[in-house]
Amino acid sequence: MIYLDYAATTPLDARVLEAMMPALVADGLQANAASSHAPGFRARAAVERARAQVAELLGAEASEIIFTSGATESNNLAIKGVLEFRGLRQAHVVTSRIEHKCVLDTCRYLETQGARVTYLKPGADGAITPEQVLDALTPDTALVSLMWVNNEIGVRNDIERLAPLLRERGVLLHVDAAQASGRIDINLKQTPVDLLSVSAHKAYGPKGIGALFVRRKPRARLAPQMHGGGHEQGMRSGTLATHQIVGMGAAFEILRREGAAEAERIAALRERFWQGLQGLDRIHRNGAGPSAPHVLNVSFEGVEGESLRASLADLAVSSGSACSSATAEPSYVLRALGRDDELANASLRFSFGRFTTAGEVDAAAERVCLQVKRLRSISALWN
Amino acid sequence: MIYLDYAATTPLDARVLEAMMPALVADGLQANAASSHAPGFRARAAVERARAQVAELLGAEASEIIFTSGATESNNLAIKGVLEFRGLRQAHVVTSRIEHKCVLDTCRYLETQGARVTYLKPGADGAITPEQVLDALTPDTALVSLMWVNNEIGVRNDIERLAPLLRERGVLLHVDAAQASGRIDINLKQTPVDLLSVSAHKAYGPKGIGALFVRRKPRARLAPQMHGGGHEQGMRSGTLATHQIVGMGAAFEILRREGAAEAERIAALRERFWQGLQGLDRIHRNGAGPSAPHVLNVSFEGVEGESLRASLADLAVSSGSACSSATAEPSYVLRALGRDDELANASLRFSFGRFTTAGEVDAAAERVCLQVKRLRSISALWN
Amino acid sequence: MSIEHGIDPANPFDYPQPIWSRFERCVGEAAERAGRFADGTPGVAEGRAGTPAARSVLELQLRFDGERVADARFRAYGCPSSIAVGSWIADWSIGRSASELAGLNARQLREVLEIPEDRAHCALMGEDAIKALLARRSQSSTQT
Amino acid sequence: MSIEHGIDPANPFDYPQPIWSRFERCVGEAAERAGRFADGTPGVAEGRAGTPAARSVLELQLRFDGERVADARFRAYGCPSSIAVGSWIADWSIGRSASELAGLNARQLREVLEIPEDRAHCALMGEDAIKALLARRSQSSTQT
Ligand SMILES: Cc1ncc(COP(=O)(O)O)c(C=O)c1O
Ligand SMILES: Cc1ncc(COP(=O)(O)O)c(C=O)c1O
Ligand code: FES
Ligand code: FES
Repeated sequence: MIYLDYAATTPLDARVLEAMMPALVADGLQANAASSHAPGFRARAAVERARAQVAELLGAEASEIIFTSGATESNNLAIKGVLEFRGLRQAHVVTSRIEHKCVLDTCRYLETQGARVTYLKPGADGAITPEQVLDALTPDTALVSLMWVNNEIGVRNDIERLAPLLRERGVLLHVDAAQASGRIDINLKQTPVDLLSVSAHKAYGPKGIGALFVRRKPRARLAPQMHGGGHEQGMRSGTLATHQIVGMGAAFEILRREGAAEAERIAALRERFWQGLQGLDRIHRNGAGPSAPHVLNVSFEGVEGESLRASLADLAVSSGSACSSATAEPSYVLRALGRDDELANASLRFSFGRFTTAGEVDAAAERVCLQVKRLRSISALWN
Repeated sequence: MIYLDYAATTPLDARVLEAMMPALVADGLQANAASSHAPGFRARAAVERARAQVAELLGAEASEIIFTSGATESNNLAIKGVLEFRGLRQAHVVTSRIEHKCVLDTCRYLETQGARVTYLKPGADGAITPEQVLDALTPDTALVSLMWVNNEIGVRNDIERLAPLLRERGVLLHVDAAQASGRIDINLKQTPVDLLSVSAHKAYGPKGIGALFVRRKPRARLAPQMHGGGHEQGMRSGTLATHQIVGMGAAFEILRREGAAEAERIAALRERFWQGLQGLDRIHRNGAGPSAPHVLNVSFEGVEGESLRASLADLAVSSGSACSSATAEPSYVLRALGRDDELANASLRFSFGRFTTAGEVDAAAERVCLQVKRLRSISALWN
Repeated sequence: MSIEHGIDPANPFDYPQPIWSRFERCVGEAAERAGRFADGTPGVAEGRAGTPAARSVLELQLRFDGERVADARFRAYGCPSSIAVGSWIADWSIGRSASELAGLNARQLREVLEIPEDRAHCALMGEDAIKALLARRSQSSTQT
Repeated sequence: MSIEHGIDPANPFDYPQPIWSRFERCVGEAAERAGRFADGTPGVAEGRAGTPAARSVLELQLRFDGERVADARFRAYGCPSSIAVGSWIADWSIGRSASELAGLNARQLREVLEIPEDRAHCALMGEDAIKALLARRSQSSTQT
């Protein structure tokens, strides 16, 4: 089994697990981080250290990091939180058609509550331009929510250019950076994003933990979505999951040190894989825009999607996003890029990561070529 | 350091950690459980196995278990979800003054949105009677939310008697069982609760994972609060945290096998501790009602709360709930029981668990006696 | 990768075993009877069928030697079940007469390959392809 | 239980060190000068002060030998800072004259014990207790 699904989730780095262990064993950091006694204080200190580590990778302050259960929650909190704080009725949101389901579904929910949402269509290259966003603004626009890196095609939006333009116009910007953190350079000191979502399990940390960056200056204001004891500056209640948070901190710390070199290595592997597919004709690389290093999305003419996936059962790859592939519908992202249902369905997302080797890449490319050729040779629609 | 704060959180059982490890190491269950490939299917199978384990302890069906990030989220989802589904305006909720902060804050939030909430006052014994609840019902009552076991005083409400009375009247019942699961017998086949919240970290499982039981027959209907890819039957989106879920399953499985015997042992330790405090006069046991085995809450006359806690820095005990103790305010639970601020502040919650030994209990009781006596001997208000 | 967790690594998508083993053979080394006969091969009859939206297509060629099928070819564009149907019919047809072929129906295909309800149209494609083939063959024999 | 994680196990609540070490001594084995003199002990002057809501109370007894303090006792009901204030004043007063005692103020107490802003009223209680003691003493000396 060759794992080429790093965009769906990354394995936990063994060093991260090692960092988590003190919070998982007896006499360690197992107390409740909100408890007022020595073991509680120790757990709290470990949480705060991790908060600083997460902040550091993003160029943020520790006090700007709110821990959540993942990017899904961060996105929900950011978008609903801002709109609730501002008042829902008539408020306008700008986003894109190729956001992650958790952004789209949140926006659709808000529409049922009276908000107006503009879903921008990406160009053929898969990117949304800052100009498109500016054109969509209205006096009622409360929020722009745009992903930094798309999870299906890896294309990156030019957030660096967009953010100051929105700041000038006084419009809040939320960025879903679940696929971006650690893979591209993010410096929130320079890029005036107001809210930014990240997730540990896309970055060799544990699943079930994420964070929302909430800028302090100028302060991004939002209403909490999880009510309770007032943890996380009142923005997100619930007992802090120390081991998860410590793991996220360790994962982000590793990326701070190694992310840039790793990104280069992974981009090279991806291109090597793409070269390896060149023995096939009539294949299409989806999303030609500038991209994060780890994703390659390819459409294969002349083969049917389900059989393609079944014939590659020894490769862990994804068709569309993991969330929607259970429903067997062709990817809405590829369709937004103009692929027809047929070709969208005959597409695979290969994504590469820390533990991918050149040998795996070569073997996988060879295997894909072979299986596509075989399926074409028995296809009634290929000549 | 003697740890007597099992109601704040329990250490992870080493057997639970062992069960989690396959989901934390390479070539294990690290794939995304929503991914359509072999490693994804394996992760999914592990999740489903854990779901069955959680269901089993509660006498529920696996399909009735929705995984969340903890009881805070479960409570938020249950209460807001039901009210959103039913329509917020004019809806009436019955709860109590001594619910956990996450229930109270959720209810207060709903009040700002137009709902009406009745907060029942417990009797001096700390319990809410079924009769009190029935008396509070109005034709608009959409939901009763009541905890099974109180986290500060351990008193249990008679949910077994209340549930059928509400069922007869067609009123939905949500029960916060964060402190109850595994400590008292819960059988949802017999007790017609509609929604029930549990948390792993109160039951020797990992922090940051919990579940909401949502009854299928008759179906409890609620609106999701976390929008996204449609995980968890559309009730709770977000990538499933396999290791967390597997850990929760293992923890609940252990409790199913060992919970009853353990509860007996712990109740005996608690009484032993209480006996050990009898060398002190003018102390008061808070919450005389039937209780779960693990909590003992004691008020000490003649000593000031902060100094009491400081003088016992070598015991990990709690004053009030962990969530509120940072804010140094006297416990709202004890005040609802009729304790004045002074005495409420001079109270400690001792909570016992799986790894508590008789030796620890004796040493702790001796220590408490000594320190209370010393503080009294230097107290300007003690004669 | 253990069966312990309920996943058969040899059939991770959990297709019915008869479908999966046919499919595996077709996309493995031994894609027997897949493809087309060389143009102009004598005695070849052809039939084609598809699903309504033409999202899947099954193509069948049978080479008759007198009244009986001597060899067969199939091509399929569709899910693994549709490929299994084509492969199974090609094998099954060998040595059979036109009237025997005419007896094949979708129910039978579903039984033999354990095709589930939601894939019923794959089996129907098999029946339709045989029917189309026989219709064209009888048409051409009447013509000559 | 390592300092690595920023928590000093010897002072987990992170009180200012002078407060904590006084408090620890008071609730440890050696509660020096805590308590009261036996009733009727000659030369004893007493002062008491509390916070407005009477949530904390500091009680001071000084036994004068002529013009100077020979021994002292304190009792406190309040937070560790208030106990530290009582203990510190009791120790400090030994050998001092009434006019020296009168010079003690809250600012000085806060400095010596590193009492933070939000605990300022503990220091004030110390100053008030001394003042009350001196007032009662001068009252009783004028009376005799
Ligand atoms: C772009 C993007 N946003 C959000 C998410 C959701 O993150 P999480 O799995 O942490 O909830 C994902 C991954 O699933 C993603 O790729
Ligand atoms: C009664 C009760 N309800 C809810 C909670 C919240 O649970 P969690 O920490 O899993 O969010 C707790 C504990 O913190 C609790 O004791
Ligand atoms: S070709 Fe449609 S399900 Fe088989
Ligand atoms: S007695 Fe109030 S803070 Fe010290």
